[in-house]
Amino acid sequence: MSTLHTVNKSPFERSSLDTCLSVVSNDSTVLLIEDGVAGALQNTTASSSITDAMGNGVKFAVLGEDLGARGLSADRVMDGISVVDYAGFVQLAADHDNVQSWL
Amino acid sequence: MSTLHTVNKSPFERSSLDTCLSVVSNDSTVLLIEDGVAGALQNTTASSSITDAMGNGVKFAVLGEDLGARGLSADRVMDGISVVDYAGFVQLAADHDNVQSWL
Amino acid sequence: MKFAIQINEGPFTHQAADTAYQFTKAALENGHEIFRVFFYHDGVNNGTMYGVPPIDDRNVSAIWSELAEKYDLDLVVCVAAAQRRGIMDEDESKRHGKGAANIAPKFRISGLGQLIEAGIEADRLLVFGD
Amino acid sequence: MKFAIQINEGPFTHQAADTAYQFTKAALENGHEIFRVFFYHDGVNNGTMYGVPPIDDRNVSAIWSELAEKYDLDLVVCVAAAQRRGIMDEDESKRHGKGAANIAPKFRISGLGQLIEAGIEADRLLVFGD
Amino acid sequence: MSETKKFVYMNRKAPYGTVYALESLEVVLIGAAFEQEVQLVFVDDGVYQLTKNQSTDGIGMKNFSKTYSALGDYDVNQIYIDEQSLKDRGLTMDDLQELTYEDEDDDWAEKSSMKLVNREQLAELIGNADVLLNF
Amino acid sequence: MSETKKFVYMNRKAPYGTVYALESLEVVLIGAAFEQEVQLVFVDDGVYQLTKNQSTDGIGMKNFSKTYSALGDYDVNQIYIDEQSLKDRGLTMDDLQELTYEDEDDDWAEKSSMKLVNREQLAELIGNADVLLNF
Repeated sequence: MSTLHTVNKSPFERSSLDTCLSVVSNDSTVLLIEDGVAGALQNTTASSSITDAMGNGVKFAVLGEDLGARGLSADRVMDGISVVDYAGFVQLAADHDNVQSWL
Repeated sequence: MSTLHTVNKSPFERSSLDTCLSVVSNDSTVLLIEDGVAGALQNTTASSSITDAMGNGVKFAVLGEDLGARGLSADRVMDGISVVDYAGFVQLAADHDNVQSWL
Repeated sequence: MKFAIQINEGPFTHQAADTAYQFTKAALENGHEIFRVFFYHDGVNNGTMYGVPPIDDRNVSAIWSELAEKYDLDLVVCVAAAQRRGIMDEDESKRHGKGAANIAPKFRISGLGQLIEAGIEADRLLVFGD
Repeated sequence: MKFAIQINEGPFTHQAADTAYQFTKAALENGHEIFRVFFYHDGVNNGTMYGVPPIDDRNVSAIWSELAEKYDLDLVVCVAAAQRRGIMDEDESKRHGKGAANIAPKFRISGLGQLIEAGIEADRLLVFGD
Repeated sequence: MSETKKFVYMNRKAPYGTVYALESLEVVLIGAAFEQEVQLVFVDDGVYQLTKNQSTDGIGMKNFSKTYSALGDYDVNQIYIDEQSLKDRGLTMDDLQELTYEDEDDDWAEKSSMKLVNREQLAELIGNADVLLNF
Repeated sequence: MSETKKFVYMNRKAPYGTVYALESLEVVLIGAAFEQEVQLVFVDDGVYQLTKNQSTDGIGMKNFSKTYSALGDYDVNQIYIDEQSLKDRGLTMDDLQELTYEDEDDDWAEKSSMKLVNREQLAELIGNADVLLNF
């Protein structure tokens, strides 16, 4: 079964992205939302662990509305992370078998 | 001037203790309260940074009532961290010139 | 597809209720069904009708009430969590001798079983929180 | 010594209000003065009188009211934060056409200036939050 | 109700600092009546929920740690503890209370409900869940 | 009021994910009327409060980022940005809006209110505060 993992907290403040990445499997997607979108930017202290997970086949997405609210433009997002809107979030939830929210 | 720093979050979940330790000066005290008391235990991933700060002259205290609530006994606390009660917390706040709460 | 939504935080302080609202709205607009929205922990505070936010900001309780009106949503506030935090309907308010009900339109108070039932009946349960 | 206390979180969900209460009580019992307790952000939710927690647990609002009664504490709820979240006194409730006041005994609603004044007048300001 | 689902409760927060642990437990107890499959995972700061000798008199809050030991009576006996989380926090299984159940298929023998898991096993638990409850 | 105190506002949280940034700003604006010394520190995720081009239409929340540019008019012009926090987050000063004030002692010349600080300077700001406000 494939899981949609949502991470809503900044990886610079909380360890939830770290724990998420330690259990995510290669048929799953990690969606960054709310303050979690900060982790999607290029050249941060979180970038290398995301790159490593991508190398293992994990897919990544980030919620565009939350990026925009924080003044972070989509062209700053790491290669390989797709930008989705709320409808895309709904579609991701439908396309995976279950949803794990890393609150 | 000397500062009382309070940290109320687990160092395993949040980065607030890290930031606190990066700015704490040697005339100051770090008091661990609430979920922050977890950082006071021996042999954790937070121990070495606390030991380093102690080496620089920073004083440490932990709130005994919060340790007890979480089933963590005082004899598990790192050497050099003093266990205080709420009255001791009040005294620490009075003995320092200001209080920085790392919320 | 049938979604169930759980909301753990109150209005304004955390974005959780806003994100859940946007998700729910997008799901409905894309032809999905929302089996139930369950408000737990501080999430019960979304069910107050006493909030008067600044007029240039959104009113979180009110937009939930409106969405529920439009799509006939089932908005359930957990009774145990609500009692701790002071959210009351007519019945609860009388039973505890408080001044008045403060629950917002289209919200109803019920038990935790409603959350489990939502987990069983929906195809996906999503949790929004801190 | 004269302390001022700021509380940023509501009852039950975070320990902040409990820790602030224990600190305040210990300060008073040790001969210190509490200039003011200021409730901000979700902290305003400590000021509801509608809460009915389980009888085997503490009632956070009620223990604040009792401590205030005993020591004549000044418990101030921020008006702007309270309006967003639905905490009302008689005046606010009439002004906004809501059912009734829900503010707990010994709490009063006032402006943010009361927090700044507390910072100026007290020897130490302590903030309790998430 | 048409089918049996696997409910996985992800407990990731310490007790008392926030109310999530207590209110999560209330869901587990209510949920037990619905005859679904139930698994509890304790990971990250969630492992503190199960420490022995919790004493809340000093903080004035209700001590709910005894309630965990009743889970076996509610047929909640699949309890998974993340090994790495314990280690990072300087804890071992000896620091946790023992949770047991009586196995009706084995002449009501008392057995441990707790199992130590690594991250690979944790990934499987998440992957196999029908409903993931997070607080 | 007997004396002038130094109020230091420690802004450590991102905007919109939580309300702390907005409600902190409301305190700063009210506090400006009290003629105390005011310093604002942006550290950790607090640096996101000052990013340019915030657009909240998509999330349905009020955009309050413009309010920061009014701080100069309230004589709030000591604004400190933690360099390390920017760097960890892949940001530079170019990503932040420019906050300025008009210096009445220098023929109302427009000057920057913002100063980049390292952790040593941050320690000094904390140490010299009379009142530290955290949200």
